[in-house]
Amino acid sequence: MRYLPHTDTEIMEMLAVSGHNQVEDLFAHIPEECRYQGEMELPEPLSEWALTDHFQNLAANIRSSSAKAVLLGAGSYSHHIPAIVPGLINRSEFLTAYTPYQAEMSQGTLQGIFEYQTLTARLLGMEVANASMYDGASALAEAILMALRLTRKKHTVAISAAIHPHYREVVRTYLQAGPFTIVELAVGEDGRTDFSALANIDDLAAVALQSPNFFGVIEDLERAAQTIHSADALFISCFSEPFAYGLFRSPGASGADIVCGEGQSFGMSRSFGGPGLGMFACRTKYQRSLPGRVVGETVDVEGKRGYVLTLATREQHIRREKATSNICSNQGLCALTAAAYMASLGGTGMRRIARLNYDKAAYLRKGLVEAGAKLLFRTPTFNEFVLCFDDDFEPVRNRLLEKGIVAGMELGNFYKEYKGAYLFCVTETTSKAVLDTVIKELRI
Amino acid sequence: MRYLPHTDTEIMEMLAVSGHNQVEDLFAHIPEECRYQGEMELPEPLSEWALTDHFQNLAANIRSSSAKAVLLGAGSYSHHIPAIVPGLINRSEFLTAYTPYQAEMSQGTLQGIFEYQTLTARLLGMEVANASMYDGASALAEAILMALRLTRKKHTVAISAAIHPHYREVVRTYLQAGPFTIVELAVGEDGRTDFSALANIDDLAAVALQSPNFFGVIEDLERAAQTIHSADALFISCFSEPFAYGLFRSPGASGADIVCGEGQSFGMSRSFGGPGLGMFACRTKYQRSLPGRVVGETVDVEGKRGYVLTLATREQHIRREKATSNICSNQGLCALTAAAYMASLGGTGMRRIARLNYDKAAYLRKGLVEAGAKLLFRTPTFNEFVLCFDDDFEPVRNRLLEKGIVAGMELGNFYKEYKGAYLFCVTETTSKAVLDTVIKELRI
Amino acid sequence: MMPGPGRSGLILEEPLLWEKGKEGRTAFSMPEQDVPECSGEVDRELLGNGPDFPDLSEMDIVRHYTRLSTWNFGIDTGMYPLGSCTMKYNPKINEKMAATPGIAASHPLLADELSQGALQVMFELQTFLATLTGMDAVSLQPAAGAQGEMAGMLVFASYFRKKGEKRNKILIPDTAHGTNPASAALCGFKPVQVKSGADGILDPKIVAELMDEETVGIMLTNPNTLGLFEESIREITAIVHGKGGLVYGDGANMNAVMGLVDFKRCGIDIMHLNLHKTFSTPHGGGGPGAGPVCVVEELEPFLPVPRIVKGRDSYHLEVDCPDSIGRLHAFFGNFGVLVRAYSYILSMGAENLKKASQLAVLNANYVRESLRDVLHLAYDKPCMHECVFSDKKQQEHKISTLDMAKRLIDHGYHPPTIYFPLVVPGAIMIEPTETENKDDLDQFITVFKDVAREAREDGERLRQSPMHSKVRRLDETLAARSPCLTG
Amino acid sequence: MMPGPGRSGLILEEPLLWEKGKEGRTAFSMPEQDVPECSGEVDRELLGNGPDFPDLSEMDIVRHYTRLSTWNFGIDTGMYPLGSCTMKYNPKINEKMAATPGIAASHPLLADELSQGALQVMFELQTFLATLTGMDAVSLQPAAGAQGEMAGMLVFASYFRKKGEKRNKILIPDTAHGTNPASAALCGFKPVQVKSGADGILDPKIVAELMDEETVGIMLTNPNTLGLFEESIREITAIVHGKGGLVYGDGANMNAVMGLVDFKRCGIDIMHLNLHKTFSTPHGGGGPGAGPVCVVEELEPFLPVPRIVKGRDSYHLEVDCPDSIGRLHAFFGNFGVLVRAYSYILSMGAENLKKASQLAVLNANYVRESLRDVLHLAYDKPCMHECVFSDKKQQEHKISTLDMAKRLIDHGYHPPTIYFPLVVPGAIMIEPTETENKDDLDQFITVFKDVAREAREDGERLRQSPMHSKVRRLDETLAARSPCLTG
Ligand SMILES: Cc1ncc(COP(=O)(O)O)c(C=O)c1O
Ligand SMILES: Cc1ncc(COP(=O)(O)O)c(C=O)c1O
Repeated sequence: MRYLPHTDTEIMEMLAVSGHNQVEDLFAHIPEECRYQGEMELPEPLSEWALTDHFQNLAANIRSSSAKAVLLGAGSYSHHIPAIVPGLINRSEFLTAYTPYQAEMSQGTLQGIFEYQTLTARLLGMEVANASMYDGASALAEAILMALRLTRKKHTVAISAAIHPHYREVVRTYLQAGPFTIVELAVGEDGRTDFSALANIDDLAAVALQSPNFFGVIEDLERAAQTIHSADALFISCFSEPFAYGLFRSPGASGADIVCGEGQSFGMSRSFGGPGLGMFACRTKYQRSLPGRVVGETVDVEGKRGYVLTLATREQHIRREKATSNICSNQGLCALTAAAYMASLGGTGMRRIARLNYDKAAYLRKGLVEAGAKLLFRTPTFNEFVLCFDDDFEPVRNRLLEKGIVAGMELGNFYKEYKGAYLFCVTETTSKAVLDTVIKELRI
Repeated sequence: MRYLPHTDTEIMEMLAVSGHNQVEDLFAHIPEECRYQGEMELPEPLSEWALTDHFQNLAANIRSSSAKAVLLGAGSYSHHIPAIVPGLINRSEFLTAYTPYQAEMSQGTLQGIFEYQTLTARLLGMEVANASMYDGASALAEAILMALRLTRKKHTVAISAAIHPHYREVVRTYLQAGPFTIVELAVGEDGRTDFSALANIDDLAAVALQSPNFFGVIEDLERAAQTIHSADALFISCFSEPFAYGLFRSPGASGADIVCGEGQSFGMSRSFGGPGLGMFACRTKYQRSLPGRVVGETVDVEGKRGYVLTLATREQHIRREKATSNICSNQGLCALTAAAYMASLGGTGMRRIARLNYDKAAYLRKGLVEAGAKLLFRTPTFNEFVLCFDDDFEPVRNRLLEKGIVAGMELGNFYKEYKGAYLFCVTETTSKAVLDTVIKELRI
Repeated sequence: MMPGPGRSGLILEEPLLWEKGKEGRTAFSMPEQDVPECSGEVDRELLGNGPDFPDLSEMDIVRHYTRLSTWNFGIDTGMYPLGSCTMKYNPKINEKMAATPGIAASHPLLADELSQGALQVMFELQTFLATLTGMDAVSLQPAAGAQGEMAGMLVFASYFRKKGEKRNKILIPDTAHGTNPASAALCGFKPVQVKSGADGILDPKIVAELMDEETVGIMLTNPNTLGLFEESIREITAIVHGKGGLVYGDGANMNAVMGLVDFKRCGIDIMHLNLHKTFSTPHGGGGPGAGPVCVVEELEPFLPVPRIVKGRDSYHLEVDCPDSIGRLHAFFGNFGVLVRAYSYILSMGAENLKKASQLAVLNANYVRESLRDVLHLAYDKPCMHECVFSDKKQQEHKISTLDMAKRLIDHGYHPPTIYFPLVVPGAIMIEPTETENKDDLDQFITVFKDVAREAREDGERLRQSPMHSKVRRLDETLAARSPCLTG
Repeated sequence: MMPGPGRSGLILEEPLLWEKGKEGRTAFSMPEQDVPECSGEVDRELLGNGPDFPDLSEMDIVRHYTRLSTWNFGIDTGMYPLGSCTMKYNPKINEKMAATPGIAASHPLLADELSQGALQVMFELQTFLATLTGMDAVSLQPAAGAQGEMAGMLVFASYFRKKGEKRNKILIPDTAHGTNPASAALCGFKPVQVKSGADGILDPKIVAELMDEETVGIMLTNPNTLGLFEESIREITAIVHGKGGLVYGDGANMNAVMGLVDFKRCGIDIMHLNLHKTFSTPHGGGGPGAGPVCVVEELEPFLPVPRIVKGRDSYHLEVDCPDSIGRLHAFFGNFGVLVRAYSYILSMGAENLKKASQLAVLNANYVRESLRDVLHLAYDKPCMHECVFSDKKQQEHKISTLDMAKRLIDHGYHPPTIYFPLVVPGAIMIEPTETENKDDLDQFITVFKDVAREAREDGERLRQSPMHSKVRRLDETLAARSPCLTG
């Protein structure tokens, strides 16, 4: 086997050094009752070529990915990825390294992550960011846990029902073992979070919103910040589509205390939902409560600038059960990817692509409304929007599917009250021709 | 444009340094009558994404490449390429370097090419090899020119008609301007070169054979060496399928003086015929007459082993019109690829794959013969073989084409005398299932 | 000449991204604006200025990351014997498979019938992992080992909640990885430390003393972080089960025992695997990884949703699992990592996986035997996939584990894991993995012996090391005292 | 601290392939033996032992080439201002396009109707190159510039043969690249050297003196290898044409004049382009390249076969061209390189290509002006894409061009082309190309000034350089005197 270098002679030579006769002897101390019985039943090994054939068949069996266009986001977005980004980040020095424990031979990863933290903080309008969490959902859960740590004796958090339903589920999973109460804030008629329930909560630690929210709607973060801060709670703002901040004001600039979300849009393919990237940022004053790894700048013995993993005392390998989080391996390479992606865009490119996303979504939205669809919410959106239809939309959707276009997703599974409404997403990757096809099909 | 970094401000600053006001001024000295008239008529620039779509369409318009199997070699072979080979050789330090003129910052390329030369020499049974020629055809032409230089006053070369027809054409192109005579040796009934015409040639400088030859037939190189050497000529042995030497005796071991051919089989995709690799090797005594670049071992000022381009006095940049060849850029990266490929195979792998190629070709050959086809030649072959059919084979071939199988190539365009005969090729990449389909189709 | 492959050579300096760039440059290929512009219509109140990112050209970006990469060291560069991390070769074909266009482009939220290929990968991988561990059911959702542990702890909690039992302590050996107590604490349990025995493994007697009806059970690592097999595992699990408890197995060290140990037979109830260790997916300088959990039948109802179910001739997702701990990830976990592990298992097959474990153990024992003269062996007994030394012998020369580790860098090796596990002061934990060949191990051994010689003869050189790397020893205290986390 | 980006860092030593390995290892994934073995039946007389290659594991191969790569320097590493070589950024998207499975897998010998996409690429690229140069017809077959030159010389020979004229001399300027005289000689012509004028360009008077009816014409480079535009090109070509001769243009320096100069209007009859220079295909440490030839209508019949012809709605290959010089390549030349150039032209479009030339010339003039105080300018006039200095000023300090070049390595730059063209003793030929930005040029200028300062103040340091690279200055004389070409 090409991954196993030992020749039989070498095996014998090596066994001799530890005084063994056969490889099995090395396992002699494993109690008989613990041993694996017989041989494992796994498929026969495939050569590189048979494996490639197998994957071609698997891929052919993922019909959605051979589609011309998938007009659906809902936390997983299709954006153009410049050829240079995966090419550079997959250089083996990045790809096959471990977590940069030995800073002197990991300066590439470390500077790269320091840059990621900086660009992330700039994007989100915050002061510091960590080196990544698993995904947007767990980042939100960790943000809430962090807020609960910061506010000590308070045990209630309010989360907007307009946050991605899966993120809310993950929050529930993470918080289920603790003495916490989760209150859900309803969605208003405008598709924004309704804060009226806040007044009735006593020990409110934090309020979490998403903007753009699950419906693509831009929350009024500045007003939210006032409301939340005057309720003496921390304001957590999350997101699933960071491209929005190329056009809309960042959560940090709007007054959020902790900002977190999903960074898949920045250079990662959808890949059936992972790996993506949990982005996480906060104010400097909270930095010692951050979960996860962080990279900091320092100097070497000669005074030369360099980077190290730092603030380790927050972490599980030092503080063990008192750590700010149990996270160890994170999404390092995805963070590096996101940094390279953000740098490839630049400020100018980021603004342009964000606008193009807006324009394309607006084009479809207007076209469908003219063709008879109704907007569920009239509030500004980014990328995504929700439509209702007088007639059943499924036949139209099926006809489009036959043309290789996945047009939106019905919301009934997520929100009973919006049954029959469809969530659409358009990014810069969808051509006008596809959008026109969708509009035309609705008119038929 | 993302490849052009200059901002307008920078352009103005830079112009100021040379005292110009606008970029156009830098071209003021170009006579008006030499100037390009108007703007160039080229397509509008495509984004990465539009370009990718365009290439998808182009590829879809190459029907042969979506075929399940192309049972044709004729100088361009389908072999498995391990994922590691292109991955490593396309590392930008190799890919984006120039010819290694500055040895101290090119040791990667230089050691890699030194290794290529060594493995090539070992494969071909020769003592030295150069750093590559353009392809098998021009390598053969250069080999003949080299032989003519070595034998000085002789002006006739004999080349076997069983050499790849295109190679022979290239030889004619290269030799057309010189005072040379090319005699073609006929193909015998056994598919091997017939040497009987040699006796009548006066100033015979060299004889060139190919083995396996265009028909896949293994020439009897040892006997050829005797015949040629006793005619006092140099023996040039060429090839288009080097995998043969994993099974058959190498040309060097059989007595050839110069060995050359095409190395595309070693890790290069067919890519519509190029880039491939001209491999070129000879005896040490001829090394100062080699065409092309060579890398040699030396030491640095501290005595450390290192590699440099050497024997430059043979080359055009020193000897100009007296050079052993005009070649300058060669197929460096392809040579590196071939070395990585040969090393990935190892001696053991090379033997196994060669045998598998033999076995698979033999399976199809036998199957088709049993189904009624006739062997044109009964001599041992490697990989390729020629069949004749009682009935017209075209209908069968067309039916197979519809099933995505390209079954052989009719020889009439190349050899009038073999009209209606078909050249087939089978390598390790063709599955038994495909071979069985072909056999079955002939039986229908 | 140094006996290791480490040398000095030319590398290039590179500033921070925002120290480069000029406004107006770009490295992004702008798609066509084929629809009318209307972003101008947006409510000004909501608009921002866009982020303050530097504008760079494509060449700028390419050089930036190319240069940064040369300051790094990966498995492809050289030996990386980081104990507990299983830094084995990461096959390139797996990267290629994960990049298969149809796989990479798949959206996670479409109807099951549009995603059969992706569901098949996950279903089959679950089956493979069940076979490999001996366990009954698998969830692939945890994004890393620590999240797998969390899943396990939540399963513990749900199990006892369902049984109506109030237990809040959990036994965790002193050799455990830091994530274990952290995960337990996150799920509301109070870790109780179990001292490992004099021979480095757990003593069932001590477990028996600590295990009671307020304790949910035990969370142990087997083979443990000293590289030793918990030989009394069956007694221990019996004790825990006897008190109504459950046993969590940290399977990060599975690379030692594939096809050799059956974890269910050992009495493990739930365990996680680190696919980025045992199953050769690259670690990416910190992740992404994947930490699937494998359970016995009784615990299957508690696994995270969605579950992948195989019907007659198709796969579908099941979310209606009332006992489930819920969802751990927005979608299905790090699917791309799962694909690589699946590809690896298919490439290896049962026999080669078993052989991989055998050779991993052979390599570790070979290193252990070869270095025992120059380094103090923490526990003098045959090891599994890794061996743990300490700097005890070097202390008299005032040389620490850190000094030796840094010196190895100059020789061209990534240092072993150091100062872990905590029970061995000055620990040096070497896990060579099976993909290192004997010649390379021999060279590593020679180098380590030379470092030990230097420790005796030329200590200052070690304290000054590394000298070849782009930066010398970095001031970690400064970094932590006045954190500078963004530029 | 050195002003350039060059530093010392950790790199790893690596032996020759056959100094590693053990028989029985493999890095190749063996396909299934799904047919009976019968290779045993082969005539023993013909069999060999197979080559003496080392057997290595996949990890061995990966580390080998990874390490070797770190001893190399590419454009992606840093500035590579090698004059006459146009080392500009090689866009990654072009690599991706060339690797499109359907493109990479295409067999060159199938019926035209099975290969339309490939023929379309070639046909369109021919059209683009004709547009770019102003010429009428193009053959893409030459595998590099030198083979393009050869094609041109054979066209010359065929042209005069057809006209029944016996001419055997050819005028070649003293500034010509070595391939020019070599190609001419290969095709049976005797090169006659034309001295360039005091201002670095050709004097029509001298051409007029040398041109006669025994001379086939002239072979010149424009812009020439001094980076100067041959301003009298129209007079020169008129003189040559007046004597019945032809004009060959070496278009290796086309990067200076895209969309700015029309070569047909200049009077060029045939020219080659180096796609691996002007059209950004990577040079691969020596190739592959592509050297298409472009001709005026009158010479089209002589172009190599096959020709690609566009029919009403399909492309086909034409081999029946009685006047053709024949075939130069087994198939169509370096098709994969053509694809990259095609992809580059499509990405750029007319306006950006012209702008690229303008910026390339701007960059060269900027460097020229910025360094003229410290380096002797060979010819003091505005340059095109490159500027040529010499070591005249440094000679008094006994510092040579070679010393300065080697010192640049330590600073992290690939040296310029040195000692070429031959007419400038100690030439230093700098071609920055348009993809270098001003900041990077400024740093390079600062560094070169610093090297010039060192030449005055600290010459020994320069003679000892490079010091950062893995090997120091290599003994080229030894290599040539006792050649060791295989190991
Ligand atoms: C024994 C052990 N348990 C758990 C973990 C945690 O795994 P992860 O880093 O994937 O969260 C690790 C890895 O660091 C480990 O070595
Ligand atoms: C001016 C000039 N002409 C011709 C050539 C030869 O081109 P190639 O190396 O592609 O054969 C070169 C490149 O070295 C050159 O610079």
